[in-house]
Amino acid sequence: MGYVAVKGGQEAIENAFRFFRYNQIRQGSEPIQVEQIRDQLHLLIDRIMSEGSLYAPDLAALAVKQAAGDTLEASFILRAYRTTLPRLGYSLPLDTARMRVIRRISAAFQDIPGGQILGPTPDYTLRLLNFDLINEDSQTYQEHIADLFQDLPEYDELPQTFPKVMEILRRDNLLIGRNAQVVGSTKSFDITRESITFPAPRSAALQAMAMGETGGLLALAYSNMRGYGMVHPTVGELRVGYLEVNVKNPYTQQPEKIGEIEVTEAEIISQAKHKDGNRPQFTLGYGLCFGHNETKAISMAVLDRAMQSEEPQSPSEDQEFVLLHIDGIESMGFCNHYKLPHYVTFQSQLDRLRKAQEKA
Amino acid sequence: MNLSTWLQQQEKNGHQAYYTFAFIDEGAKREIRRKTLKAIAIPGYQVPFGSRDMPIARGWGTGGLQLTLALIGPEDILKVIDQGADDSVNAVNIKKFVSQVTGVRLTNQVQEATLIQTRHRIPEEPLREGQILVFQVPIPEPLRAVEPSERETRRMHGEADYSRMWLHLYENIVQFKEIMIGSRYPVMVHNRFMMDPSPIPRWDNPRLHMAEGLYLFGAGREKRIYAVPPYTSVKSIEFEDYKFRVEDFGGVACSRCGRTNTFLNEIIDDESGKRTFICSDTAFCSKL
Amino acid sequence: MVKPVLRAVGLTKRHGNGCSRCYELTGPLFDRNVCPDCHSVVACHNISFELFPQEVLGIVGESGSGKSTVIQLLNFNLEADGGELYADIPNGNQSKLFGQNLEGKNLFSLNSFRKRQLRNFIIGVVHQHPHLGLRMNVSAGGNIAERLLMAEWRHVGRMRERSAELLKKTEVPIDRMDEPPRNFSGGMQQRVQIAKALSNEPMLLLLDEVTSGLDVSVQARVLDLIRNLQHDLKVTTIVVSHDLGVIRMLTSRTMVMKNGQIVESGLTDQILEDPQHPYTQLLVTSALS
Amino acid sequence: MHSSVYPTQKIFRVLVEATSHPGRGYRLPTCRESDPWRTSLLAVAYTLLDHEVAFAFIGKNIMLAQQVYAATKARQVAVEDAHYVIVEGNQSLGQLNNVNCGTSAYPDQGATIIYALSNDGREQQSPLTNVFLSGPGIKEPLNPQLTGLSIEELNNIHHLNGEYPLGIDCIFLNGDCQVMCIPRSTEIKIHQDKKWDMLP
Repeated sequence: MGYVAVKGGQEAIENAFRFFRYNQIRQGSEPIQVEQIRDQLHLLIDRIMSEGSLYAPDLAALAVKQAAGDTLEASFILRAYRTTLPRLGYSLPLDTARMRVIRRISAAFQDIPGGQILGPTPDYTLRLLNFDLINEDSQTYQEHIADLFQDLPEYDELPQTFPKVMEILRRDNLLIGRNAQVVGSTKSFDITRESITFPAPRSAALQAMAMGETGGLLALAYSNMRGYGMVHPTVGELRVGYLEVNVKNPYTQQPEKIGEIEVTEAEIISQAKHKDGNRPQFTLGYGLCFGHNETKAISMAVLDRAMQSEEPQSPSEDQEFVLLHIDGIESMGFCNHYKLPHYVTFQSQLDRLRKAQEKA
Repeated sequence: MNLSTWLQQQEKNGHQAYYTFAFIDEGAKREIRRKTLKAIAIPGYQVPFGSRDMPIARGWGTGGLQLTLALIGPEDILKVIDQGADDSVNAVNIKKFVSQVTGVRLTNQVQEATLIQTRHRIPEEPLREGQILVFQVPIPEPLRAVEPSERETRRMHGEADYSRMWLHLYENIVQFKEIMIGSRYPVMVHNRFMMDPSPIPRWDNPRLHMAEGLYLFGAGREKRIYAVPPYTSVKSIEFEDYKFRVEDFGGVACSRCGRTNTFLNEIIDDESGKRTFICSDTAFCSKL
Repeated sequence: MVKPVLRAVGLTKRHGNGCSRCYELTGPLFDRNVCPDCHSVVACHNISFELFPQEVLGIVGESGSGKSTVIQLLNFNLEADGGELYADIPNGNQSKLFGQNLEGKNLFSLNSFRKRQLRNFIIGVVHQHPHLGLRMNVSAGGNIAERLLMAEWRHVGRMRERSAELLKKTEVPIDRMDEPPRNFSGGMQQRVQIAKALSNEPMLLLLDEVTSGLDVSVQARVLDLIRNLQHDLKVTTIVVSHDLGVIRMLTSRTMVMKNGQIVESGLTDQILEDPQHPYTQLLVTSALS
Repeated sequence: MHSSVYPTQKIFRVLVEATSHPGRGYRLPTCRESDPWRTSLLAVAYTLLDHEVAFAFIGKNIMLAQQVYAATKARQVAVEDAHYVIVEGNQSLGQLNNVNCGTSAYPDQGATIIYALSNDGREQQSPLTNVFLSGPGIKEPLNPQLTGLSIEELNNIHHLNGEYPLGIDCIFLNGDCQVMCIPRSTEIKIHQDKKWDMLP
C-alpha cells in the first residue's frame, strides 16, 4: 500500500534509536564508566573537545559514550550542547611562550635552548599489538605505577617555561616578521559569531582549522606535502603542554586565572619568501588545537602556510577550498542528509528526463 | 562543572530545564534576528550569519530550525512538513524537538498554523498575511551550479551578472531541447537578486510570487539567511521561446483524494509494479 | 566639430604599495617602470587620448610598455589609480543602461554594477589568448549567446540566428556552432572570439594582441577578416599590438608607449614614415630589417 | 527561564511584520503609555543590540545614549562605524551622510537607523498624504501610516537608498507606541505640492 511510504511514523523513529542503544549493550559486558573513557581514552577526548570546540573533558567523555565511540557523532553532540551556553566574555590572549610544557621537540636543530623534551608519546615504539593489555585490572594498574616510580634516576627540575625556537630565527632576521604574515585585519575574527567571508582573515582561518576534523585536515595537508603544493615543511617546534586561561576582571580590570587547558602547538618553517627586493626570509605556518593531537596541529600549520600562497595552484592553497571542507560535523551532516527522503525533487527530475526523452 | 554535579542537577531539574526557552542562547537569537530583518529588507539577498550547532545534523534543516527557534514564542502554533508530509521522519523529529524546548502547540492544518517549517514543499493551501513559512535550505547559492567559488558568486550578485546561469539554460536547450532543471529552479526576486528557492519542485515556484505570507530561508551549514517578503515579485527565469513550466502529471488524479490540481508523488506498487499517484501534501489530501 | 566617443584623461595604474616618488623615478627617461625606492610597478602613467567615431586607434609598444594595462582599464578589468574616463554614448544605448545620463560623468566613479553594464552593452573585447575570452567547454554558439544574454537578450531562437550570422561573418562553419571551441584550431577560436565581441554591436571594440598567438599564415587571414569587418561595421576600435605590421594594416592613428608612458602619437602613416622619438625610430628600423 | 525571553521575542515578531509590510504602523507590545518614547526605544534596542554590535547616537539627550549602552552593552561609535544609528527626533540633520550603506558584495552591512520620533507638538500630527511608498511588502502604494515623520528626512533616506541594494533600513518609533519600518527596498516617492516647495 503506497500511503505507508510517506509516513515515517513517530514509533519507527523511537524504535530505531532503541535498537541503536540495544546494540551498544546487548553483549552484556560491564558498563563503561564516563571517568574511564575520560582517563584511559584521553587522546580521543582531546580530539572530541577540539572538533566539538568545547573544552570539557567530562562532557566529551559522556558524548563518546553516548555516540558509541563514533568521533564525528561525539563532537557533534558536544558542539550542539555548546550552542546552549551563553558567551559571557572573551579570555585574554594566551601566550604559548609561557606554556607549562610536557613535550617539545624541534626537527630544525639538534639542540635547542632548553633541550628536546620527548614527553609522553608512542612515536618511538613498535606498533605491535600488546596482548598483555587483554587481561588488565586495577591490580595490574597499581603494579605499573609502582614499577614506573621505582628507581627513578636523579633528574633536573624542569624549568617553568622554555624559549621558543622560532624566536631564535626571528632574532637573527631569518624569519618573516609577525605583521608581514597577517592577512587582512589584526582584530581577531570570531567564526562562531560571524559567518566566514572570503578572503578570510588569518584568525578566522586558524579558528576554522582548530575546529576542523583531524582526518580532513590531514588529507588536505598531506596532498600538499606529497606534491600538490609547495610547502615542504620543517617542524620548527612542536610543543604540548598546559596554558593558563585568564579573563579580565570587569571590576578590578586585573587578569584573573580561570583555569588551565592542554594544547598542542606546531610551528613549521617553510621555504623562503622574497618580496619587494627585501632579503629573503623563511615563512611560518602555525597550528594550535585543544588537547594532545600532534597530527592535527602539524596538518593545520602546513595548511596555514599553504593558504598564504599568493597564487593558489593546488586545492590546499585555496582558502575557500580548505576552510569550507574541513569541518567534520558539517560535512558529515551533509553527507548523511542524502539519506532523507527526496521524493519531491526526484519527481521533478523524472519529469524533466521524461520530457527530454520525448523530444530526443 | 564536573560531571557528578551536572548529573545531579540533571536529575533534580528534569531533563529539559537544562535548556533555555527555544534552546539557543539569547545572544545567538539576537544575532539571527538582526540578520533576519536584513534579509527581509533586501529580498532574495543571502545574508551571512553565525550559524550555531544544533542537536540535529548539518544538512538536516539546522538553518530552518535556527530561524524557527529565533522566531517562535509561546503563543505560536507550529506545523512542520517534509516532502509535504506532516509525519515524515525528519518533520516528526524536528517537531518533537521544538515542542520539547518551547512547549508550543502543534498542528497539521495550514490555516491554524502561525509558523510553518518546511523541507522541499510549499503547502498547496496559500498562506495569509501574518503567517511565516520557514524553508530548510541545503545550498543557498543559485549560482553554485555554474561557479564553485563563493568570492566569485558574491561578485556576480553584486554586479547582477547572471549571464552564466542563463548560459547554462541555453546550453540545456541546445543539448536537450528543454531546460533540464528539475527542482531548485532559480528565480529573480524583486527584479534584482537571483535566488535559490530551496529544493522545492517547479510546481511551487509560482506561489512565491506576490504571496500574502512571509517566506524565510535558512541554510545552517552554509550559514545564510534570505527572505521573500509578502507582495514581492518572484519570477522563474525563462526565455521568450522556452518558457518556465511546472511538472506535468498528464492529468492523473490523486488515488486517495481524487484531486488533479496538486503536486503528486509517484508510488510503485510492490506486487503489481503499477504506478499510482498521491498528493505530496498529506494534510491537504486529507482535507475534504 | 565631431565629438569624441571616448576621452581618457591621465590614466594611471600602479601595482604594489607605491610611494611618493614612483612617478618621478620611472618612465622612458629612466628606461624602467619599477620604482627603485619601493619596487612598485608603474604599469601606466598619465595616459590621455581622445577617440572619435569610427576611428581605429593603435597602441604600439613592447611587452611591459603598459599598452595592455590601458585596455584593461578601458574594459574595467582593472581599477585605475588615477585618471578619468568619459564616453559619449548614443541615445539608443543610453536607454539600455537604465536610462542614466552619463554625459560628463567619469566612468571610473561608477559602481561595479554600472561598470558591468557598460561592459555588457557598449564594449567588445578580443583577447590575445582565446581562453580568456571564450568558455572552452561551452558551444561556440553558446559563447556568442553569453554576450547577448549579458545584454539581456532572452529569445533562444533569435540568439541562434544572430550567432549563425556572426559566425558566418567571421568565417566559422555554421554546422560547428554547437561544438565547443576546445575542438577548434587557434585561428578558428580567435574568429569565434571576434564574433562574440561583435555580437552586441559594441560602441567600442578592444583588440588586444589578437594575432600574436597565431601562426603567420593564420595571422594574415584573421587580419584580413578584421579589416573587412571594420570596413563593413565601422566600429570604433582600439588595436593593441607590439607588431608594427598589424598597426600599419589596421589603424589610422597610433600612440607609441614605453615604460608606462606615451612617447609619441599621431597619424599611423606619419609615425611609420617619419618617427620622431628615438624609441619609435628603433621600433621602425627593427621592424624593417 | 529568563523573564527577558518573551518580550524580546514579541518585539522581534512585530519588527518582522513591520519590515515585511513597510509603511504600516504596528503597536509595540511592551511600550508604556506614560513614557512611550523612551520605553519603546529601549525595548527595540534591547531586542536587537548587544556587545557584538556598535551604535551611534544623533541627538542632544546624552542620557538616552547612556541608557542604551547600559541596557545593551553595545559600543557607542561614530556614525560611519555604526551598525545601528539612533536618531533622537525625526531629523538626522545631515549627520547620516557618512553612514555605512554596505558594499556591493555585502549590502547587508548597511546600517539600521532607529528614529525615536518625539511627540513635543512641533511635529506634524497627521500622516503624510503626499508621500507614497511602494516595493516589496506593499500591495498597493500607500502613505506612511505613522505620525511625526519629517518629509525632508524621508527625502534624505530616499537619496541614501538611491543605489539599491546598497543603503540603510529604517525603524520609526513614535509617541503613540507605534512602530513603522522603511527598509531600503521600499521606494519613496514624494509628490511636491506648494506646501513643500521651499524645501531644499
